[in-house]
Amino acid sequence: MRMLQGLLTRVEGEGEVVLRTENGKMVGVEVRISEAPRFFEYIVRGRRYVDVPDLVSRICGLCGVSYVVTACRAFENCFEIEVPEYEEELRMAVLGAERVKSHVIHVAYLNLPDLIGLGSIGELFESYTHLFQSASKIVLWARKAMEILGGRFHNVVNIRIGGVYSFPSSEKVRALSRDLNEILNDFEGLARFVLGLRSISEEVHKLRYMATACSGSYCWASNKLVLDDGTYFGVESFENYVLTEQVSYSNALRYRLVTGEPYLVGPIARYNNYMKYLREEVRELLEEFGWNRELRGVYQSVVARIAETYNTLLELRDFLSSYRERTVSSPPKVSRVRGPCVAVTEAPRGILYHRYLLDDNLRVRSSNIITPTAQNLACMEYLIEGKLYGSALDSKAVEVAKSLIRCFDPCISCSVHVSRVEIPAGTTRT
Amino acid sequence: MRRAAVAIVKLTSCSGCINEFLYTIASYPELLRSVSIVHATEFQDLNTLEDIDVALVEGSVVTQHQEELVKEVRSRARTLIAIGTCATFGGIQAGRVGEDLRKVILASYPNPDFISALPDVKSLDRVVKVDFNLSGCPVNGDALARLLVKVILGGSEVPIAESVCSECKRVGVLCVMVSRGVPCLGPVTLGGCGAICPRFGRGCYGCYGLNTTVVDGERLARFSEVLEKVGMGRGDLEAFLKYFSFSALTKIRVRE
Amino acid sequence: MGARLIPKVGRVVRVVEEAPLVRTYHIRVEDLAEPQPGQFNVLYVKGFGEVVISISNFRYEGASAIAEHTVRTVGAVTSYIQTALNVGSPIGIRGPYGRGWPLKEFEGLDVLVVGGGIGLAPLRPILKHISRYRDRYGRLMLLYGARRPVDMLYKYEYGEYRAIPNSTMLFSIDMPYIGWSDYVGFVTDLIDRVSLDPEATVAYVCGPEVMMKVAASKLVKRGLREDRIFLSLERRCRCGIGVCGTCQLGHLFVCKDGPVFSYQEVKDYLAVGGL
Amino acid sequence: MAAQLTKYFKGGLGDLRALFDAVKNYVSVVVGYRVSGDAVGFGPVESLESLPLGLEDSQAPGAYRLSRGSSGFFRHSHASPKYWLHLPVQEVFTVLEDYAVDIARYDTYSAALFGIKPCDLVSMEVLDRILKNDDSYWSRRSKIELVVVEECTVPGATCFCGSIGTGPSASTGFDIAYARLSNGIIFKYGSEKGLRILEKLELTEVSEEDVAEYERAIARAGELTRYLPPPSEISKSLERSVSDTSFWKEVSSRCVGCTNCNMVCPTCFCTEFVDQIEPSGRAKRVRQWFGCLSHTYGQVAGTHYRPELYMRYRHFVLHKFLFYPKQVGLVGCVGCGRCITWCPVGIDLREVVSKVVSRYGS
Ligand SMILES: Cc1cc2nc3c(=O)[nH]c(=O)nc-3n(C[C@H](O)[C@H](O)[C@H](O)COP(=O)(O)OP(=O)(O)OC[C@H]3O[C@@H](n4cnc5c(N)ncnc54)[C@H](O)[C@@H]3O)c2cc1C
Ligand code: SF4
Ligand code: SF4
Ligand code: SF4
Repeated sequence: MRMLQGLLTRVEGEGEVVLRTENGKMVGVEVRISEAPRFFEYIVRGRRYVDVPDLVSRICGLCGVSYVVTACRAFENCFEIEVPEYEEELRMAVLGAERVKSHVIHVAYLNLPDLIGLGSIGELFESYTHLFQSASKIVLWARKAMEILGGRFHNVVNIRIGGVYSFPSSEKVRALSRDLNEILNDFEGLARFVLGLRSISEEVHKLRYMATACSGSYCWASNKLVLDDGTYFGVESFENYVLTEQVSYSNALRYRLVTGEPYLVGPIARYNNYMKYLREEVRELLEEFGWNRELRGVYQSVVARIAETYNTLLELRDFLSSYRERTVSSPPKVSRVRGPCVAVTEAPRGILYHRYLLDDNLRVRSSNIITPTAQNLACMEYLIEGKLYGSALDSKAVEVAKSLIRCFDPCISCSVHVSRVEIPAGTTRT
Repeated sequence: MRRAAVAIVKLTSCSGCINEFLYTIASYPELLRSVSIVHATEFQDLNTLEDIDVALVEGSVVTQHQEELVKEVRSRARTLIAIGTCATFGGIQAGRVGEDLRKVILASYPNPDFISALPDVKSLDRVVKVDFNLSGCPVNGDALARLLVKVILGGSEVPIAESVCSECKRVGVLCVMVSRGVPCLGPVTLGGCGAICPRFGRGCYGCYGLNTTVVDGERLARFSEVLEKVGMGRGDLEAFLKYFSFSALTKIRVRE
Repeated sequence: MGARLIPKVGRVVRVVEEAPLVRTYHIRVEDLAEPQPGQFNVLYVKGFGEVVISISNFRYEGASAIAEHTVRTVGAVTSYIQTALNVGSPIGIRGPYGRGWPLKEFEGLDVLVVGGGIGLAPLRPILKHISRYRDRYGRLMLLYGARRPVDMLYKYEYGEYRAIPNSTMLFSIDMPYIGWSDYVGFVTDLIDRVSLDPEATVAYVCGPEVMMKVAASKLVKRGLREDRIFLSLERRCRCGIGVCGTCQLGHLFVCKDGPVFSYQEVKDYLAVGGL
Repeated sequence: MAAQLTKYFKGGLGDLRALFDAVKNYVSVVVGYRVSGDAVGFGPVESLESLPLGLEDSQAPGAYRLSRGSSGFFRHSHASPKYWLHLPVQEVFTVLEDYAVDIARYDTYSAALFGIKPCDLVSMEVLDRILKNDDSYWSRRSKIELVVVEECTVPGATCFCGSIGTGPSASTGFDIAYARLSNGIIFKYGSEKGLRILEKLELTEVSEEDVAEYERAIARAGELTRYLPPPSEISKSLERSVSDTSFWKEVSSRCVGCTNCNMVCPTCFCTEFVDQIEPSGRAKRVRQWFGCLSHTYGQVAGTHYRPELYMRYRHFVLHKFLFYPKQVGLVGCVGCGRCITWCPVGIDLREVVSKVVSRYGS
């Protein structure tokens, strides 16, 4: 048996894809997450529940807000805390700004080079300066938004269990709102460029998928989940619907449906569920490029990201333009909790699940955090195997595998909350 | 002018600080004309580790392999900058140091045999010589940009060490601890964030690390009594210090 | 009211390698007032910051001034100066600032100059001054020490100094060196090797603070008046004009009340560690 | 000076409003303790409502609380006139790509201070004398055309102006002062300008009883704030204490060098410079408040002149009571008590000074 390996680049965190061969033909694939484990489940043990959101935020450098929000919602669920409407809106705006940042970074800096045949961000800057600058402007705006609404670009500090710590000044929010109009122009330019690309593959992938469930809106946070076949269930039974598996070659746990099938979470799962709830402007834009339809394969997730980003920017526009500074509610007083504290939120890469068990002093006894990338790992292997099984193996095959993986925008640091780094010293050509 | 070769190296961390580097580039795209990124697996395919002018290293060292990697990077880099609290102090993953490793692994993984981990979590300066330590969880992107530009031009920054309180007062924020009795680690924490948490009406939890230019074990112990009075127990303080100031704690012990 | 913290832009016209990590920069700048010996300028390098550097020589060339600054590389700004500043480079400059060496007041007296290392830089104008107005002063004694022979500044000028009539020049290095035939040891030891007329001598001292303290107390022991011993002190100095506050030594601002102080003024402060 | 104040006026809250409006007409911006949200800062005040008239502060070492209620009496918050006169962060200049120097512009509008406390008034005099050469300070300072002081009849628990002689009443350097008494407000003038403004208001004559009550209230407040021996005694004792290392170590043992005392002190003026450069070559020089309790204070390349915290703490205290008098002829501490209140660990300057005096006094 021979193995051909490729270090995963242009993904967040460190991993490799390994193609196994027999007699020169591909027979299996391993997506190895070599990122060293960080053991967050252990780290939050013994901590006061109020401190948990700031700690788990550190799991992921791309979507920390999703962690903060999910942890808060988990405790709000089990303490039955009502979050005041305006505070919830503010939190969702921070989450939205993070989504814009994450999606645009992925689309422009990481995925676009694949679609137009470039190797890196530097090349992108050289050959598509204008596009690069538009994307950068959007990211910088999202950063500003996160800073004003949440405190900073990463590990935001303004979200707490039960609401927010403070409302930013109207003056600052107004400035943000003003800039957004220009940003929307930049975004449209980027969106049109991407949606118009012929290189987005029409390859069909038959996959199961899961998303949070809402009625009447594009869903980001809910206590219900839905499978592609219409199965609904509450977040408290999430762990009954998935199987956890651990493989020897990877530091990340991975998940399948109880049937053993891999399932997909993330932009495509959401998009196919909720595209009818996208704003009119978004649907019109998609229509123009023939994309206002169900997406058939993971290569098309870039379309979903564009759609979600646009939708989010428009929602942010409404939120910001009607924003008013208010006084914050006082932190909730809680005493006892019955049962586990659970919640799911749609992180940019898909559903993020948190479960905490508290002791009598309201300190964490145990926890389980299931990240979107971990849920997608089985899908990645399934798709690569489906595409390359039996084919002759060369470095091009590795490229094919890697670009498939990249479509998931995998977030490796978070999928392990750790890792083993496999960078051969010296040159790493992959 | 020759372009400066910049390497972005990730160890055990969340990539948040590397994203701050991306922000630096987004803010100053012209930087891409004066640097060439020779290594950055997060956003490019072709990566080498030769003749590095500036290495930005994120994350702490938790494996043998990482230790070798950083040494390799050090030997090839003219300037090595540790970015973020993981690289400068050990980071949140240090929260498990000193605990039974098997227990730690079992908290996250059903099958502990598949997971290998070392008992220690090291900040970079425990492994190699570091030219600049820029702490922060995440590192302050503006500060990173400022330093990076200076280093690329062949210079460095005039160092200033002060606490979060200095920044708090300069922005005119009401002290949350004195005026509301909210526990705040600002007085013993290195400035650099711009007093983000107090600005949002909450206490600092020390994510830029202990200001060891001033605080020793004795003073820390006295300070923990102040925190205790406003409701932060010693155990919680120690936990936060472990998450964000681990390597400093090996030098400074909170007195019993 | 002018904007006092704004530098004028000058240009480096000559760079002299003095010693390892020490260079003298000749800076041409329009419209700079003539300094007193012992005064300093504040040099600014774009984006990296300012440093306080003594004026080690000064002359006018037509309408523009040429100020010489001998800079030792130690920290952030001086390193950048070392790396990036060459002939032709622009540089910000403001000054002259501070209280220089009192020379006029002591005409007629013997002059003892004691320098250690980079400390010769602010003393150099005294040597130039005396050589120019030789008849106004009595004996000239220069005691200069450095770590190694190669660290000595202005070696190319020693001939010139020696040529000053009625002068003595003694040199020392810290550790023995092949080819070194002068004194080995502290520069302050040289004080014991010169004959002094305590009633008629003024001393100008600059070097590391410990060295200055030792020199001053030795001179006092030899009978010099405390108000005739002058030291050029150093503290963290940022603005140069007494507004940033970081250079305070007791109630004195090193930048505007000094850097030159009589020993009498500062001896109590210097005696307390960390004041 | 006091002899000059021959005339008092009396009025009520309505008259205070009229005074505010008169002052507002006089200048382009009125500056004072400004309520914003649940905090009090120092800055432009739009109307009487933005002044903390209905607030009461309670202060103790390391503790500060604000409460609402018209009966309350507000002394001050962490923010002194320093926030307006000596900006916490100020741009000095920008250097463009071609090395052209672009000087930061200072705004130039005429201003009045309204309602500032006597201690803060004196602190301005201290700053004036120390920052003689500071353009940026004077760009604002010289634009202050009118000063209205609120005297303290109900001092706070950390105030000790009576010990220094900087309060509770104002004696010089103001145009108008007022004091709130149980049955109204007493106004006095400190300059011709002030008198002219007061005369235009429809104030009543004061009775002898009013004056007596006013004087009693001030005297009582003066008593309440007299904790310490006279400043000259303090300086002498400090002078003798300087080399007592163990004493200074002991009194600073709880200090964590956070610099809050420096920042809130109305007379602490030290600044640091920060330089920035963009890849384009454009550079900026910024100046910001800097505390002598921070490690960097006294640090130079290769060595440190105040390496230990006790040395820097000692400098803070010596500077206020020993060095300031030599530098500017005034005690540098105005007895506002801010450094006591806002010290997160609650170190009490009065206690430290008392200890020095009891150990080293004559
Ligand atoms: C009156 C006076 C005259 C001087 N003359 C000379 C001279 O002729 N030649 C020479 O090489 N050096 C001289 N120095 C020392 C020189 O100012 C410092 O070496 C220089 O400021 C170090 O700057 P840096 O940026 O390299 O160091 P960093 O440590 O990076 O310093 C940061 C900043 O702190 C201040 N600083 C640091 N060290 C000193 C110091 N020793 N003294 C004052 N400020 C300091 C400066 O503002 C400097 O920009 C003089 C100092 C004083 C006070
Ligand atoms: S809020 Fe915290 S950081 Fe700010 S002054 Fe108070 S103690 Fe210091
Ligand atoms: S205030 Fe403290 S916890 Fe908050 S961002 Fe700053 S250093 Fe981190
Ligand atoms: S030293 Fe303290 S009491 Fe004195 S003026 Fe400053 S802050 Fe006020």
